[in-house]
Amino acid sequence: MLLGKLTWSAIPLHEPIPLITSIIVLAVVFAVLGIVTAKGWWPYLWREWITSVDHKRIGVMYCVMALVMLLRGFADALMMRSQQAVAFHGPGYLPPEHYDQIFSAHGTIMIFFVAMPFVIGLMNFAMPLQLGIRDVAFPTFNSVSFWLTASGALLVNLSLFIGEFARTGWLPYPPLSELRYSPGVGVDYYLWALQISGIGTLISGINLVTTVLKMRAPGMSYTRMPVFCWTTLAANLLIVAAFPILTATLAELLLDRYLGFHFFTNDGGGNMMMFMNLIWAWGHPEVYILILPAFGIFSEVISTFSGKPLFGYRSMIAATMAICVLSFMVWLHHFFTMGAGADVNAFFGIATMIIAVPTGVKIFNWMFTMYGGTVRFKTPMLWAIAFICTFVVGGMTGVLMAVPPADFVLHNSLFLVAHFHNVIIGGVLFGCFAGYEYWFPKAFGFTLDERLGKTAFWCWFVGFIVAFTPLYVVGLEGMTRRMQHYDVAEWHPWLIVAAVGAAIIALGIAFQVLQLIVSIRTRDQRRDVTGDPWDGRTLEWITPSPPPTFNFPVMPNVEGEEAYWGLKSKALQQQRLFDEPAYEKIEMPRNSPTGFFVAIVATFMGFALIWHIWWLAALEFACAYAVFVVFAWRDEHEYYVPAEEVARIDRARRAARQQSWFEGTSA
Amino acid sequence: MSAAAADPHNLRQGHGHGPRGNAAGPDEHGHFDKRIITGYGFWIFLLSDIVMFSALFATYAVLAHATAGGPSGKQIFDLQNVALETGFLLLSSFACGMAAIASEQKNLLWTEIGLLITGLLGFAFLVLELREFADLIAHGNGPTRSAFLSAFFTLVGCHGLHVGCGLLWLGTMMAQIWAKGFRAETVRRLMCFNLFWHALDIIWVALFTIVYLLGAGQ
Amino acid sequence: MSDPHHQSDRAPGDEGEGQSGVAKGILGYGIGLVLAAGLTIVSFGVAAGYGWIYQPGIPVMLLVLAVAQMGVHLVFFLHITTGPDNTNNVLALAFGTLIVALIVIGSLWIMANLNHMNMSPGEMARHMGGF
Amino acid sequence: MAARFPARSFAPFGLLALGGCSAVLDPQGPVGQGDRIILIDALLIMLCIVVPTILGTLAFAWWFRASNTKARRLPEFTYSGRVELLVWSIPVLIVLFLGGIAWIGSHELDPAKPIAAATPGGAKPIEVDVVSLDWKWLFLYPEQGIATVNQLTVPAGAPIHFRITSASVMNAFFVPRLGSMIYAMHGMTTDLWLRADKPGTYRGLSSHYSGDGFSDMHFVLNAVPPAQFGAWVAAVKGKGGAMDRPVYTALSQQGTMPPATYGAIQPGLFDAISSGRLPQAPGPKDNQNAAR
Ligand code: HEA
Ligand code: HEA
Ligand code: CUA
Ligand SMILES: [Cu+2]
Repeated sequence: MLLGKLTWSAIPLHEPIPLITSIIVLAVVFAVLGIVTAKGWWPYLWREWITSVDHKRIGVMYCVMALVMLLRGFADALMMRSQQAVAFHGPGYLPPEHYDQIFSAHGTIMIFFVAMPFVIGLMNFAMPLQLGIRDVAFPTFNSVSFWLTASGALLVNLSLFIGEFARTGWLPYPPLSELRYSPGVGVDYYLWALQISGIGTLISGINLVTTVLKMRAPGMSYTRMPVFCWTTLAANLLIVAAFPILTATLAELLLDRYLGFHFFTNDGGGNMMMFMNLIWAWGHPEVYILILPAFGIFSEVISTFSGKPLFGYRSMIAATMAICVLSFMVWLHHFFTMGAGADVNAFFGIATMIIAVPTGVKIFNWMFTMYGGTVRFKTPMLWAIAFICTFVVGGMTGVLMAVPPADFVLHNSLFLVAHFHNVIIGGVLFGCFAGYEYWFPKAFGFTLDERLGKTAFWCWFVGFIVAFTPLYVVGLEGMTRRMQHYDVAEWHPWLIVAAVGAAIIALGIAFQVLQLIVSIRTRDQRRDVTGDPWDGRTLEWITPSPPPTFNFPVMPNVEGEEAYWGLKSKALQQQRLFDEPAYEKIEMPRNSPTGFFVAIVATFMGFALIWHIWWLAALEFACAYAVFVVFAWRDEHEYYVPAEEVARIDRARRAARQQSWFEGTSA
Repeated sequence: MSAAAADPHNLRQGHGHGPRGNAAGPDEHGHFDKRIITGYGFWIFLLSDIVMFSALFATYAVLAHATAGGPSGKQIFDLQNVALETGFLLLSSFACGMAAIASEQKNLLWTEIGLLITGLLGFAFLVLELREFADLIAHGNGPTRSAFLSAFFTLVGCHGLHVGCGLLWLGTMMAQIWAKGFRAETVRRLMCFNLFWHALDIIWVALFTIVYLLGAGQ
Repeated sequence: MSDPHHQSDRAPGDEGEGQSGVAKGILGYGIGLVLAAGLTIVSFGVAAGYGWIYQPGIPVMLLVLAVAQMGVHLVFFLHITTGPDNTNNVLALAFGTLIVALIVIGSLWIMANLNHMNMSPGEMARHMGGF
Repeated sequence: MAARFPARSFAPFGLLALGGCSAVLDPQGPVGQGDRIILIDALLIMLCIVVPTILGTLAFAWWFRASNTKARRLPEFTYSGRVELLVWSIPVLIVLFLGGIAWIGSHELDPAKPIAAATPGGAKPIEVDVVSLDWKWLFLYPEQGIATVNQLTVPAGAPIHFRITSASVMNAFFVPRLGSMIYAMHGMTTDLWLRADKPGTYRGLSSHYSGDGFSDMHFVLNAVPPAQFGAWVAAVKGKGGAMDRPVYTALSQQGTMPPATYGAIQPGLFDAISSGRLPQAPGPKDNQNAAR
């Protein structure tokens, strides 16, 4: 067969909801493509973004992808909340085979294509700036990482129009995910999308670890790095150590499904419990991959807006690294109810709780950073304070479920769902939003509207509480997750409240979108000329906003913690800028389309494998090898930014600083 | 030494070699030693690869007894064949080291010879492995026979796949050195290849011990 | 000028004194080869069970030999040593080893326990009678 | 539901009072009571630290706001040995306590650990073999020689020993008001001991997603006075019907169904299912589409 399993019936022509969604999404996509074409933006996009190997551009692209996918994930969330609000004693409006795809897609998209890209994007953007360097260790691979992630996201979203998505939950437990019980292409979409984006993530992890360990500005010793760089290091070490496990596990499931192997099947001696074991050996570290960068962002934000260095810097580092190692010793807490013996359950329960200690240390250190500070309630700071208040509750319920007997009644309940949204939204997402507001001026050269930002924040905060507190209650009332309908009267009112909460969140999102639009339109009044809009303390604020491609005209020489704060204080004290350095030409890596081509090959290969279009798969394997040979054969060309250009850019920055620091118009 | 101290604005310039408290420092032009960075990045990659193998090893260890009525390791492993494979791989590693030494001396001929021998030995290894696989499948003991065989084929096959990819890479390297000589970036890639090849040998040690030797003794 | 940063750190796989003699390099690999070959031969010999070794101790012996041989490879082929210039490489290796150990030991412990606890009665009978 | 247990009155979520009878917090058997008391203890001890943390955060942020002229600024206050000690030791102490509970609780409330009858020398344990099917629950009473689907009748006060397996995908057997859940897995048997102290009707469900029909995979557990149990068994027997291989095979097709009873069972059926000797359930009908 030329098209493998692909036939017209794969297109949901007969099912109104997916069909309408598909049409709307396609319309938007084509509209965007049309506008880009009409305005003739393609060359610009190609030159400045698609082939860019600049860590700042790549970071921004990661974040944009995360925000777009966030909208998709939220659409799913709204559907689930409204379904559960109406599906009391009745089928609701979503039949099970759709509802099951929706929660699976929601979880998958939110974790892999929202939270991951968002934190990776922010790390990519900010970490090299904070370290005082010009780019990451492997700029071209950085672009490859991004495009592979995008390829995975594309495949997941393609399943909306062509075929179906997995109906197994965001982690496809066998035997449900085996061929016998999931004969469709849904699980294959899931598996190939994650394998592809997982490779991207792994490469990114290697890249960022190497960057932090090997490429710091002179004098930037480990104990002078901003905490965000530390958490970046820890999170990427976790990526490097955990994602290979995911790759191996999914590969085993793929072999089961494609070649009839017996890793997790019911027959042939397969052992399904092995899947739970392996997937959580990745899955638990994964949640710390998400939260650690957020912890780093909060450290920066709280210190900046309290006008104080971070309290207990060394404690923070110790806590970060402790979490990094401990996270690999707790994974069994996701299957206390699988029948392990009491010793095993108790061991892993206690190991889990121990993580509360370093996390608590962090929380208290943030509190004491504010103590004695001068707290400015800018939007990022609001997210940070709200984070502490919500995350401690989510953490507490996590620790509660780490007590095995308590988990015996809470496992898989909506209490669990409330726990992880509590830590993921209140922790990861709030962190990403704080980072977004905090670094936006750095990335684009103008600030975001504070008033709308604060309105959005309040909607989010209130909406979040209204949406998820009821889930704790229904969880205690014995409501299990992933219910398409139910007939227990006690649950119904709470689920209506939860739906209202989701609607309030939607309002918050609307304000966020509005904030972006308004800020772009009024950008001329909100230019950040000094490059230091928040009175920052770390090196990213030393460069202009947006930073030049090479970040720093001359490598900063670091003499203590809070590198920039030291310089700034000294300059302010002496009431003059330091002497102009001697500018020299700067060597920078060239743009490369490698990442983009790799992603195209990967997408087609994934699609071919999903639909069993073997000739296409073979072709793409050949293409992949060709891309590799070309890449391996390339000569590494750098280009030079001439010294005059460097001087011009830096002089402009110095003039702006001079103006704002010593000639009145303070920032 | 005192470049930094003499540099009040803390933005380095000129050509002093300042103190570097840590090894990460770039030189005064903001250059980092690419050889070290590339090597380190690749080292991290290898470690992640080893973690992946560890997941496969764990699976194998768990499923080793799940023979579902099919043959056990003892019945199908041919230690002589494995010994031969081990010998090939070890010598290949050695040859690879020789190529590395030759390349440090910028000796094109010996580098190529070393790499060629590396490749031939690796190829011989692969042939033996494939023969073993083909033999098993022909006797109905393919990977679909039992969970044990699934795990066996996957673990050993994954190593074999790495060797195969290594051979493809090796060919590219040889052609490249031949065509372009010893450029900095080619030498860096050669170093990475070296690391890769030696790492495969390490994994093989774990493999022949845990899968074959321990399996045959069961 | 003693060029500090070129020495203060080393890529994995790079040999000690940089561009030292060919002979020294070959010697290093040669020693590695001999040691590795020796360990391999002993391993196979032990496994072949010529009765040299206390039978139930064989698995332990084999594992120790394997660890030793991996060490030989690391030192003589990959040139990972404990020198100060190698700290980062060794730390990464230590982290990797720790993770591998946690995953393998943890999985085996968990799975053995689960298999034991959740075994079906019928299965149990087969298991008892089996190996 | 009357608040019979004093602990309930300090149920941490004041909200819960509104929630009518909240299953997990209003258990009707010793296992659930153990689970609940541990849950509440752990929650309370953590609230002791979490609530002050939240209040403290808000207080610090508010007091040290930039516009407060009365606040004392300490821009150099970045380290204090005493504070460090405090922030490490408080969580450590709590975790020590919780860890103790977790260790003891895991052992005491191990699902596989047999429990005693409600009264000393009281009713002797009854055996129930549970099979999760797509998407229904099959209960086999080996001692009584009867079987039921989606309904479970047990004598109140007697310990019940469940042996649980699955004919196809994973599920979890859970009766919230009796306590601990446990997974049902093909080819494996998990053990669970529960007891219902009072006669009553309790909701049971699968608490592990198992496919499209999952939402309907619930059952009722009737705890009847011990005296009535025998009568119920006799009635079921009288109604006839047998759970044998053909009936079981039909049952293992995907689909949901109303409660049913069977007056006889084929001996060894559960062992045949749980050891994997009987073929696994077939899964979706359109399996052919999945041609390799
Ligand atoms: C990162 C992870 C993440 C996030 C952010 C969310 C966010 C939300 N989730 Fe989700 N959820 C999961 C991860 C996540 N979830 C996972 C892993 C599961 C399990 C899946 C499974 O069962 O397999 C799950 C399951 C899950 C369920 C299923 C419960 C069940 O099993 O019965 C529900 C039910 O309503 C739900 C609701 C919501 C809601 C209302 C939100 C809302 O908070 C949504 C919030 C909205 C957004 C996050 C987008 C808003 C922001 C923007 C669009 C940016 C605006 C633009 C600019 C700034 C320019 N989630
Ligand atoms: C970013 C994501 C994130 C984070 C940070 C966490 C953090 C934690 N999680 Fe969570 N968790 C998830 C995401 C996350 N989790 C997800 C997605 C799932 C479900 C997956 C699925 O099944 O689909 C899950 C499921 C999950 C379970 C499984 C439940 C079950 O399936 O039955 C457990 C059980 O132990 C658990 C525990 C914990 C603990 C102890 C922490 C700790 O790290 C929390 C530590 C923090 C604090 C404790 C608060 C601050 C501390 C103090 C103020 C100090 C004083 C306090 C004490 C000493 C208690 N989590
Ligand atoms: Cu020495 Cu540069
Ligand atoms: Cu976890």
